[in-house]
Amino acid sequence: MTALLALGGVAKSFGAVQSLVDVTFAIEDHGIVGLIGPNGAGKSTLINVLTGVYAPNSGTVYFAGRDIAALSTADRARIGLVRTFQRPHPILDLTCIEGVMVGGLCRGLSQAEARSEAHEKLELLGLANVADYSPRKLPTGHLKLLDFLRVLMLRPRLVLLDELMAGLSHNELEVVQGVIEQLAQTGITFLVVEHLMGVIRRLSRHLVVMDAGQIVTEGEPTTVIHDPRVVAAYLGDDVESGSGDGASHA
Amino acid sequence: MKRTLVILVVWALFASAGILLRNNYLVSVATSAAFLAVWGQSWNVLGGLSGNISLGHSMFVAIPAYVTILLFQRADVSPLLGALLGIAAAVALAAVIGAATLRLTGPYFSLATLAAGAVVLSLILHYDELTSGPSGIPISFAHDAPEKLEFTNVRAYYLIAITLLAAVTIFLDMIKRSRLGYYIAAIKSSEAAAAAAGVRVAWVKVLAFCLSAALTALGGVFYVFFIGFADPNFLAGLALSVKIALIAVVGGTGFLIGPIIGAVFYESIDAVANAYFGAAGGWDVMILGLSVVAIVMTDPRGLCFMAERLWQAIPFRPKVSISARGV
Amino acid sequence: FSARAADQINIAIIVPLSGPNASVGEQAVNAAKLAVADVNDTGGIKSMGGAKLNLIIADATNDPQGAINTSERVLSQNTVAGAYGLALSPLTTAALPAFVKHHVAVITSAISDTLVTPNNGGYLFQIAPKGSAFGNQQVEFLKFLNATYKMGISKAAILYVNNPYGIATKNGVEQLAKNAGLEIGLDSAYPGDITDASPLVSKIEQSGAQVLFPVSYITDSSLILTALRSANSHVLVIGGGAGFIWPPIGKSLGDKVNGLTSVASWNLDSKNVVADPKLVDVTKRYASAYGTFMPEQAGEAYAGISVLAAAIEAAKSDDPAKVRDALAAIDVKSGGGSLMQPGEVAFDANGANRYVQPVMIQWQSGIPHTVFPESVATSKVAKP
Amino acid sequence: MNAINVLAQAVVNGLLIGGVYALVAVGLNLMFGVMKLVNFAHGEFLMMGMYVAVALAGLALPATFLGIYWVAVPAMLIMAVVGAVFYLLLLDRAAKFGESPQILLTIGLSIGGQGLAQVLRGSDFKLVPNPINGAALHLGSIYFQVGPAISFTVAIAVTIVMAWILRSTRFGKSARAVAESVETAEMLGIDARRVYMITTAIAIGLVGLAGALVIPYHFTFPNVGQNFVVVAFLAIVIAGLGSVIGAVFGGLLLGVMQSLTAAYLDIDLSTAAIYVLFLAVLLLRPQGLFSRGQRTL
Amino acid sequence: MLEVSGIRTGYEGVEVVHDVDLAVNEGETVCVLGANGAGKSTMLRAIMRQLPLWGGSVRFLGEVLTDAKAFVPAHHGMGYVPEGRGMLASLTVRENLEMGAYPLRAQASFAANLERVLALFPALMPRLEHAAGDLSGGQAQMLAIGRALMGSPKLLVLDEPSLGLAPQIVAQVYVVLGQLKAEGQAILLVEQTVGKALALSDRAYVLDRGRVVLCGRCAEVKNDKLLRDAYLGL
Ligand SMILES: Nc1ncnc2c1ncn2[C@@H]1O[C@H](COP(=O)(O)OP(=O)(O)OP(=O)(O)O)[C@@H](O)[C@H]1O
Ligand SMILES: Nc1ncnc2c1ncn2[C@@H]1O[C@H](COP(=O)(O)OP(=O)(O)OP(=O)(O)O)[C@@H](O)[C@H]1O
Ligand SMILES: [Mg+2]
Ligand SMILES: [Mg+2]
Repeated sequence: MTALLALGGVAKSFGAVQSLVDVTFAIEDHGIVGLIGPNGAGKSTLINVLTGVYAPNSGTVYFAGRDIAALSTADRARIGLVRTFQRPHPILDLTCIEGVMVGGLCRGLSQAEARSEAHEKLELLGLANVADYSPRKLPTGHLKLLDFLRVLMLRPRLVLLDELMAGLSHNELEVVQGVIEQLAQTGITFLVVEHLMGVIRRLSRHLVVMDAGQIVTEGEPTTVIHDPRVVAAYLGDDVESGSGDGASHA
Repeated sequence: MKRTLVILVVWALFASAGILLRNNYLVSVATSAAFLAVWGQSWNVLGGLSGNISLGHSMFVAIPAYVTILLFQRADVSPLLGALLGIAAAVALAAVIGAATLRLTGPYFSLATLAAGAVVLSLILHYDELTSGPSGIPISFAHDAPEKLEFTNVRAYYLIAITLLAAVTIFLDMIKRSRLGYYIAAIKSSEAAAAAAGVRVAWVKVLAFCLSAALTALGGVFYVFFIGFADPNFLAGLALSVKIALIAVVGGTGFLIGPIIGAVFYESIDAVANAYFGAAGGWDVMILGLSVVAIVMTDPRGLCFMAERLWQAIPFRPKVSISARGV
Repeated sequence: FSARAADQINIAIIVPLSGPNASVGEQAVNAAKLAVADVNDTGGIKSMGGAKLNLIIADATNDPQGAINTSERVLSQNTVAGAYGLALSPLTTAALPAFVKHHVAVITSAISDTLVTPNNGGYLFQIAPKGSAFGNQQVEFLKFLNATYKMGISKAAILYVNNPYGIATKNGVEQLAKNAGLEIGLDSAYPGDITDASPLVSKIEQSGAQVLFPVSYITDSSLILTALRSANSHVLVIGGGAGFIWPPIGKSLGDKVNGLTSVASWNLDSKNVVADPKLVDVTKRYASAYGTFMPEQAGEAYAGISVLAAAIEAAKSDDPAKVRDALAAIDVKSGGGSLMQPGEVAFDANGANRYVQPVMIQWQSGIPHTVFPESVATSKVAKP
Repeated sequence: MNAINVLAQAVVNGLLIGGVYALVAVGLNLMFGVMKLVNFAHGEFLMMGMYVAVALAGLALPATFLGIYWVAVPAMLIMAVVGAVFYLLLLDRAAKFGESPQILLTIGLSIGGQGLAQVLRGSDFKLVPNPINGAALHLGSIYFQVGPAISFTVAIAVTIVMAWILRSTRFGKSARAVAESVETAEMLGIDARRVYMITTAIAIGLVGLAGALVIPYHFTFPNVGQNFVVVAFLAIVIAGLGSVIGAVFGGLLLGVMQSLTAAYLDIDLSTAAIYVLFLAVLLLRPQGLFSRGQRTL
Repeated sequence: MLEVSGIRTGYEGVEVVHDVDLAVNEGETVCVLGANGAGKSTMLRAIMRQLPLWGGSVRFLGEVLTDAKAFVPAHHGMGYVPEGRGMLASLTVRENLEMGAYPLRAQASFAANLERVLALFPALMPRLEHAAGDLSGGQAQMLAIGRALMGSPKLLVLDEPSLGLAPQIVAQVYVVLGQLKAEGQAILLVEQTVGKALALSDRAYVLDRGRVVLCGRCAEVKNDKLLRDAYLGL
């Protein structure tokens, strides 16, 4: 079968800064792929390129066997390639539930349908109680979850999570990870960018490591994590716990 | 739905009031206020919903007005048909400007629209063979001809104006609750988030701009027959653009009735100041301007918020919201 | 409002009193007050038992909507025998229907030809010369200069501010200059809000024109004159009225203004004025009351109000319709109305002033002097 | 005049009047840069500065060559004080509430200010007779109008000084920090309101200076502000809101554009032309020529 | 040195922090733990005078800051790393660091501090002249901490410093915090990732829905039954 997502020699630079040097890798359908790398490795940039926020200087991006270079961010989202943001992007003029509904409306749902589905989604993450609040009243952690739910409303095929779980407390981590695994069962593929090694270890079936705008190595998580290059470049002496120690017991 | 009903009732009240009112002067002031309010509402599709403050909306008043009159006087196309063409022209222009100013927000957008408006004006002034330039085009008629939008009784225009106003208000309320309303709100907060959720940002923005232009144009066509004279420096001038934005904001963006309150406030201050201080020279203008300043100082968010605060101050008030909050 | 003492007759002056044209309006109001006072001091309207005039002053603002609303207010809240004003043709055009509807006649100082046409409803009377007549006078004057001073000027430049006043005046010049066999080297409008005239001057220089007919308001006329001086231009300037004859230009240029010539719709020392000590006295009193010589807008207003008074006198009534008919029939040969050159005022079927012709003035010792045509001139032209 | 001269003269004229626009724009852009406030009343502050200068010039020396310029510094200082008061009385409160209240406030002031000026000083046009008006330096066949030339020179000087202040002084740096984020700046120990007040004072002071430099060759009247300020607005957007250097560049660019259109296309279109140029720049570089885009994600 | 007693605050009339008492002594490291939305950041912002106090008082080194403006604490020597980093986006990284030393009391040791920060976060070195807004999430976090240190603060207040940092960097940060502590630097630390925080700190407070539900020496806190399963998941 063709890979769900396939990148060929993707490069992106901002003036002097080479954020992505040459990224080539593929994501097969189904499952959860982890993406780790030092700060400034290019993870977010990669997500921005995949979702059409930045046009790559060179390289190709295929999604579901189709070259999506020409598609706008919105159209990529509509064909099932969605993302969340490292910094949350709440929709301040709408209530939490309305903000989530937007995704559904774009999928063509009626307002009633969108509302009820959005409500289910909120319950999924235990946010139902804030459904009718303004997002202004939510802590940053929860705002990211709203972004997450909003794009879930599109029935995506591939979800790119940019540090979704950073700043969540232990219990919330448990819930969110549960949901992600559950969704993965239903056939949604995830690319999980996190610095919380606990999360990475628990979720990822396949692990990709970036550094300085390049893929350093990828493969089966436990082996990758003990790869000396990764230890040197990323984990430091911290292999076992990782900074996500709050969540690292799994 | 309930709100639509309220609007219709209020409309009926004002309609009958206008018909019964003997004083022509008050009626014509009320009419200009109503037209102003129509434009304020139309402006709000942009300024209120998407937070983009346009300072060039008078071009959407002038263009349909000119198209209609010129087609009528030069090619005697019926104003009714001409109006449609005029509105179409305004929308077309809006589409172009909208598409061009897509990437602009905040003051960049405001000043871009200001500039666009200025270009339209100087073109109208310059190509005087076509537009008869700064001299403008008088529309003189002696007797009624509804099919030509010509009425000798101001009340006709008054009724047209408040009907438009009611229609536009209801329409705006619907947009707010529509799919489009959600999209615009999303874009207002974060284009990135909207796009990520599948909202076709560019398309929605242009659409909003065109809607706003179309509604403004609708008012413009009738208005020019009301004042009976197409004066470019007035119809396409910066002053009118600013006035439109001003009354919408003075009323309080975020309120469905904001522009209406704003228009009534502005026109009445203007009328009173002109009546009692006009002879003194300058006083009327000063009072008008400073009263706007006074409002910002008492509540920067505008009259409706002020009213709401007063309302909340009343100890045993009935549990109804006096104003459709949240456009 | 409208309750009025029987011995009092309302007349209204509706002119811009705020915004960019306020000073035009103020000059008119100043003179109108003077005129009303003079009528009332000399026994009021005798045919009505010496009823006194009551002047209602209103701000026409700067936009048509404002002019309409103000007129509506004044006319529907008072019984007005007649009105004067609106000064600018857009305001006049816009407000006219209101006057027609209320059957109140209005005398205006706005000059455009389009105002005095059969379809003005018969309630508009233009006391000032038609815009097109200005050109005629300027060109005649140029011929006269050519003749008397052998200037041999054959090439002209026309610059006009792009507003109704500018266009109305410029059209005349264009036509007659061509007819008079003048070559037009430059003929261009310019925006009224220019902040620098040197580009215009370069254009004039390039065109090789020997005479310039500028139609300008106050700031732009000043900018043009100073820019010409900066460029050491020797082009002869024959101003198109307005800016070139208003007091501020004289004040600001000091003695550099002397020699400047311009057309004017009225001037304070034309023959008809000088001939009548009462009128000379009027100009003196204006000067002492308001600190400047009596300018064109003021002269017209004084004459206009006086003519209106005369019409009421003739109508023996303050019923506006009757006053209107009296105005249509009137022929003023003396009194305040004769302040307007050539000393006689009567209106034709379209409400245009039958007798009036613009005059040519030249600034001499800081004041405009009437130098042309001979019929009204009181001073000799100094070679510009 | 031969073609070269025509061009040269047109450029000179453009640059000189551009200098005036620039001088007006600098303050405007300073306020926007630091306070994110588009001051629609800026033109009326120019008008006020002109009236102040005219009043001062009435006191002494207008008749001597350059004598009239003694009013520049006092006018600037007086207007700076006016600016500070303007902030404390009005802006301090309105600034908190984002774009529309500020637009409301400044537009209200703009309208009211024109009325006020007419009430206080009358509607007539004031220009103190002085030798600068109409004086010019002739180099070959090119001439420089003295008045505009002086404002031009001052504009350049002022810009250099302002740029230096913003880049290198303690105040300048704190101003830039506040411009970026009030909360962060205060967290770092900067008193944002003080920065705002000083900024407003400087901006209004500068426009006062502009006024003083204009009165020798331009009439003063209640609506005079509009003639200059609209172009100044375009200038700062072309430049990129907030960039002081840019403001001057924008002013000059528009001045030259205006005079070139007049010289080669059509005088009547010279206004339209600068708007078109403005739109063109905006579409190609929405953030303006002198400022760069920011990472948003 | 920092005494916070009975402070109450919130947003738009909604009280989020209900009379919280908290103290940091000279040279002490104190951490505040709690679930997402517990009010930790809100409490810090109130202490840093960014939010109005609805009640209670804040004293620092004897100075009463209860009614102080937001720019005052910095001058008394409180260095703050806010949630969300508070980058001065269009200023360069270097200028951000310079602004960190804005209080006059910090100017003297400017050079030394700069050296120390760059040694601490070498990743910033190559980006010194770039706009801070372009930094990656983690780079920005480093800059925020570095900037706070530039003010040579008497009390260092950090809101989730490890948020978004690569494990290696997190480790580094805690090493540094350790060093600072050793040098006698007083630290007030808010963290989600409990383990390291408790390891570093002398005392800990646990916040739940805006109330202090537990405080004490870290050892005790670690072993508190309720806490282990409720928040820490140790
Ligand atoms: N818009 C931009 N302009 C300039 N430089 C940029 C821009 N976006 C990213 N960069 C640079 O590209 C590099 C990669 O940034 P990116 O945000 O992708 O890193 P990251 O892997 O997401 O790091 P982190 O884990 O800290 O979020 C960084 O050095 C960053 O400074
Ligand atoms: N700007 C705001 N406006 C209104 N309410 C807010 C705002 N910020 C936070 N809140 C409310 O205050 C509560 C506490 O938020 P705060 O950010 O202090 O929690 P926290 O403990 O820092 O959570 P986190 O671990 O995500 O940082 C939130 O649950 C939210 O309801
Ligand atoms: Mg990232
Ligand atoms: Mg927090």
